Amino acid sequence: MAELTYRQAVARGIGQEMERDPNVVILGEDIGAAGGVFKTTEGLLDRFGPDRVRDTPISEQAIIGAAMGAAMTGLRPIAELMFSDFFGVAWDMVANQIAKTRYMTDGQVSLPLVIHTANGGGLRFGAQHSQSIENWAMAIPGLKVVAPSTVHDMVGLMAAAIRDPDPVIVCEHKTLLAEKADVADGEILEELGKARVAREGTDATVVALAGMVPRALAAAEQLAADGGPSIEVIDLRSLVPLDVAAVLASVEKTTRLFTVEENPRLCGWGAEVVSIIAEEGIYSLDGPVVRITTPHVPLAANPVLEDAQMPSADRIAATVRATLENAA
Amino acid sequence: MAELTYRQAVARGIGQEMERDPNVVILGEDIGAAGGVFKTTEGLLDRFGPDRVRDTPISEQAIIGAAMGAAMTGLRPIAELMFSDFFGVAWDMVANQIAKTRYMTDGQVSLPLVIHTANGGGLRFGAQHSQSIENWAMAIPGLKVVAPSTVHDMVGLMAAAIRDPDPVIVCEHKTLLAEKADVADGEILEELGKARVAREGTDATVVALAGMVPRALAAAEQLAADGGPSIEVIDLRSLVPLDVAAVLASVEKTTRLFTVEENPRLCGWGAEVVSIIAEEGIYSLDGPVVRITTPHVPLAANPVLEDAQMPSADRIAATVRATLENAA
Amino acid sequence: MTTNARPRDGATLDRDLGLSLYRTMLECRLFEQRTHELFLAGLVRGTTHLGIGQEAVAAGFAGAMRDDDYTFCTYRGHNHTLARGVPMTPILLELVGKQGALMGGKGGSMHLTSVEHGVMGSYAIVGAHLPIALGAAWSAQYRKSGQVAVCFFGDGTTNIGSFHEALNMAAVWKAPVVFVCENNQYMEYTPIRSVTAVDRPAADRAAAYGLEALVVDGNDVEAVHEMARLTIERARRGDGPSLVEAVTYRHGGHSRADPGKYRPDEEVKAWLARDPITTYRARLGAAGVSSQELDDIETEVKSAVAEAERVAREAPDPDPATATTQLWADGGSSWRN
Amino acid sequence: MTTNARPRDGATLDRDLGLSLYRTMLECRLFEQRTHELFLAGLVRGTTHLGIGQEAVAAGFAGAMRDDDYTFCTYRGHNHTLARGVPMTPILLELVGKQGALMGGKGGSMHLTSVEHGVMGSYAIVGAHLPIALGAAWSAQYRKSGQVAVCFFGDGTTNIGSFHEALNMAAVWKAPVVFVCENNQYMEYTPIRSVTAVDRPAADRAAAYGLEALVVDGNDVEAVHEMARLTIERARRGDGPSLVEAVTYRHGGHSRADPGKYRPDEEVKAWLARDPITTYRARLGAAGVSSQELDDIETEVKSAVAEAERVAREAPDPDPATATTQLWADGGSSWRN
Ligand SMILES: Cc1ncc(C[n+]2csc(CCOP(=O)(O)OP(=O)(O)O)c2C)c(N)n1
Ligand SMILES: Cc1ncc(C[n+]2csc(CCOP(=O)(O)OP(=O)(O)O)c2C)c(N)n1
Ligand SMILES: [Mg+2]
Ligand SMILES: [Mg+2]
Repeated sequence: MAELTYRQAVARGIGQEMERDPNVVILGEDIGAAGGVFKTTEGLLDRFGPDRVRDTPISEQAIIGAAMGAAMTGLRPIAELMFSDFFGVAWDMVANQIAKTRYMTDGQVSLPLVIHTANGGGLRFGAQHSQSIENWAMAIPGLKVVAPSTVHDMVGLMAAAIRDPDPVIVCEHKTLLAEKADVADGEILEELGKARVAREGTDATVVALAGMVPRALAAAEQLAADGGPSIEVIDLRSLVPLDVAAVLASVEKTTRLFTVEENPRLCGWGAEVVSIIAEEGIYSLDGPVVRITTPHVPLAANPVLEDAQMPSADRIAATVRATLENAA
Repeated sequence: MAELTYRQAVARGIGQEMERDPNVVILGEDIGAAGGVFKTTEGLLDRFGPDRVRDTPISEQAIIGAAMGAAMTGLRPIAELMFSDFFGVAWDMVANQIAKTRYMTDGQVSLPLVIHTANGGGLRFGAQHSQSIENWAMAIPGLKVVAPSTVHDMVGLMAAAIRDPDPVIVCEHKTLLAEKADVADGEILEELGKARVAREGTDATVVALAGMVPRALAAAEQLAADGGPSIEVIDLRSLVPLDVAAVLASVEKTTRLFTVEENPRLCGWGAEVVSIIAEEGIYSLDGPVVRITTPHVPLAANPVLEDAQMPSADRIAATVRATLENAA
Repeated sequence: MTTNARPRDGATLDRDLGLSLYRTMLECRLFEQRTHELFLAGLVRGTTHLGIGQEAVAAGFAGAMRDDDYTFCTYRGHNHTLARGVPMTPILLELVGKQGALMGGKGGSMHLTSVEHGVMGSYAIVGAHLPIALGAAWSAQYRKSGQVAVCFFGDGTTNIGSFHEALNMAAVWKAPVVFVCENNQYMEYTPIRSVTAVDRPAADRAAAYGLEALVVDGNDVEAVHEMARLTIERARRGDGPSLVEAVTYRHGGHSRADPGKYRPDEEVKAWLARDPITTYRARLGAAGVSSQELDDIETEVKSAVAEAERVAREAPDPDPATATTQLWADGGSSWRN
Repeated sequence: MTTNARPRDGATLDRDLGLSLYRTMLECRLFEQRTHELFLAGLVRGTTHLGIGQEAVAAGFAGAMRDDDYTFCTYRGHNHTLARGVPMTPILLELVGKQGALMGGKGGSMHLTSVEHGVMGSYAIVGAHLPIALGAAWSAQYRKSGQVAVCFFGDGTTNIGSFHEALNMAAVWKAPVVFVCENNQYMEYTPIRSVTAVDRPAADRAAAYGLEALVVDGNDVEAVHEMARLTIERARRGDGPSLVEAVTYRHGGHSRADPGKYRPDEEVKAWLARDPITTYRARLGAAGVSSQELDDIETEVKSAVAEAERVAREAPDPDPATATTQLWADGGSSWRN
């Protein structure tokens, strides 16, 4: 057991796999000597040397493209994209090249690579450094997407992503970087595509991801403390593969579904989850399905405005309570 | 009245607005002398000259970035993106710069610009030249998105997009380029954000867009001919703004909802429409809501495979019929 | 023209202009120093990227621009914004997150914009604004307005794709834009030479766009001003874009509380000795400007900073309801009917 | 080294190598000519981009590569794919859309790939494969495998951002990659000179990456071969990347049924007279190779093309169920559990 921060968990997961497999290499801006802008790669250069931990120019197309070329020729590269917003400058590499090449070549080319990136708002960085883009990636066939919410999962899902034979986007939530927890010694490995029931409950299912998981849990506790409804919180952990079974099972029990998304409203992962339930679980539902999201606007830098935008524990609790009361 | 193809309708809409407003300019690859790779800008160079119709290098970031810079300083530029897949190489300009700048500057900067692009599959061009990316754009706050399905709408919505004070992505569906119809002489102008009931019906609502509209209509006719259910087909025309009222009203009448999407399954516009109805119209629904989509894979180049992937009239009809029968 | 351009015929600059360049640099310096203190004190929120040490570039160029010319800069944009005459108070209100802020709190430190002053935005994604500046220049060219766009960016930015695309298209179109690379030797924490195939990240690329290699001492405000004058005139005449490499250094770290420890002490010391403000003060003194006059300027600037801080401390928080305004030109953010 | 490199010491090439280069060019030419006819006849579906006229580049480079070296090319990739030894039949099956196709019909004309032959893909989005090729080269460097990546692209590609990023990073990393610009003078329909700030779109950019300007007559297969040998050797030795501009011309249009009418007749005529195959045939003849031997090669290649066509015509359609295979390494495309 050792206490670890979420940011250290990133390096721990990567380091674990680099020890295990000499073909695992990592490249990105300021990741080596500086240990990463978010200090999520600290110590790796010292442990593994500059051949395996490569500082790059500010050239995201080249970084991610190089990861692809390396993956198709025997390495298992990890590319760091400093902020997930920067997918914008390299989206062709991700959405058009990496995601499609295995399919287009009918399986001739495998791309065991990871892109790990700092995702999400809450640090008052403004619209170009705060986006939650997990839904951009989810919309592209050929990409797997994980977004851990706990220190343990950060290690275990990073390891799983690196071992996965397909491209995986690992979203590290900025507001969680300083979170601490004790994690086990030795190898930690989780499985992609398994959701986690973060809290059991009977009256409504709240599905959340990454930075929204602690808020959903806080909302559930708040409601419990107020004698409100009993909330089951599901931490999706992985968007692709998606643990549909876990959500269906929970909704069957609770009969009500809420999703809590940080990404702006339209076409988020919540819409996908809701649509699946509206097709496959509609007869389990006892009332409207409600998505709690950031409104469809960019995130503001100002703390008051940003706090008004991102779903908060209070807003989650109030929405769930009002919706259930309305229906009752 | 004059017979026009959909591809000519693009140039007609652009030409109409260039006549009207000297600040409307257009730039892109091969759009001038060559009249565009899809011949959607044919004649514009001759009519408006090289100052207003500019051929560019293969530099999509510069093309779209230049449109933004021009829009913020008094012009109303139209950027042509040859294939919508190429948003990948310029996504930062679209999603991070153009979409967010008005908001970030608290309204100091206006961006009256249009990006018009050939979208969609069906021409056996393979995975990197066939995508339907309207959902990429819909997911980004600050972008308006239209996707006309008829020759008339192509003129009228293009004109509306050019006059709109905000950035609009106009998706021209490749399979519709050769479609012909008579359109009125004189100015044609439609309104953004209004869906169209393309066919009235009573048993189920089928919501479609662009290249899927003719297929949905064919499916409806096929079902009618077979004595099957009566289908109302809604042509969304615009994703942002979204005509939620039209869908709600139709579902209230028919009690059943289907969406027909060309984009791959996850996080498409269909998921958004379904989620809205699952929240606001759930008590109108009489059974599962079904999305008919391309499966979550890239489009293949092979005709047999591509035809198996994209929703066909047959698949739409069969899915609607089976779903309604199952529920009954 | 590859080193220190100097005022015409070796003459010294006009006295008023010299004092105004000095004042601009001081405004930048004192504003940013206080901003940094307020950041460490928790009053300035989010992030900051200071240009302390690089003031001569902002001042020299702004001093050579017409009021209706366009500035495009980066997240490291305080200097450029102030140098175009944007008042300190709304900027500081933006940084501390209070009502009355330059962009209503929506943009924050990295996106300072004041269209009224020709500051067409600060861009936080490396390289994005080069094509955008080209577009503004193209627009000026089309409208025959005689305006010029000046686009500032860092050395690290020369390795990203949009740099290449913008430079080529600007050159082909002879767009009235001046691209100014502030080579402060570092990306965030990584020295530019370790990731760049040429020694001079901007100047050694100029020929790839048919442009002349232009290098200027970015710590010499008069040299910068002269280079600005020449390149802006060239653009205004219709002779097309320029790419200028201004060699300079940031005194502090990249952003926020970064102490910049990844840089050798000797290097930092050498550059501190070449502080653009103290050296220019000495030069002005040698040219006959009295210490009193220079001290008076400093006093005035200090009180402007203090006044901005007073307002910023007293201003109320913004109305949370404004979080959803101004996405669209109708003022709202509705995406449905 | 800025013009026609020639075999060492002015000697002529090894006879067998010469014949093999000739055969490769003919394979490309005859395959593509028939492909074009089959496209016009509606048998080849979707799109095609022919490299007729540019065969010397593909043949010259492929002839200088080790079997385990990597090729990265564009949608105009038939030549490069054939030149590495990929058999005609599975390629043609891909183009006509039948069972047994090189990529099962999933890729189509623009994405020809045969990992077995080192053909690591044809890329249809301009510029994308330059960084990817750099990555393969980096991997070879890391694995100390001695492999080299050769990356082909067009003149138009030199103006897109990824070109710039890949060249710089490759140079900094001394990656074993040879970037080969096939300057065929045109983008799709637009002449490259009208949108490019320099005369030689690749060579005039080499210095921006600390590289030598290398130009070769792309219609002279021996010159290309020698340039290939030198640059590949350099890469293999660990001396880093090269950027080669091979000056050539496509005889036909950009794609599909484009007749290429936007080009002046005189220009087309002049280039047709410099056909890389007929001129090389003449050179081989002058060097003593008999017409009979050359005719025999042609006969063999023709019958290979005919055989591929026969198989292609007779092959069945693919199974529609394969449309959803091979998205993931498990063979399937499921995104849920
Ligand atoms: C596309 C992109 N990649 C990375 C970053 C993160 N980042 C912000 S500033 C910076 C360094 C920029 O260096 P330079 O261009 O020299 O400007 P300076 O900060 O020195 O003024 C980096 C890498 C970014 N904002 N955008
Ligand atoms: C990013 C991107 N922009 C535009 C296109 C459309 N396009 C395909 S080929 C081509 C011309 C490419 O010219 P060049 O690089 O000279 O290669 P060539 O076709 O002459 O071999 C263009 C513009 C594309 N495929 N990708
Ligand atoms: Mg710098
Ligand atoms: Mg070309």
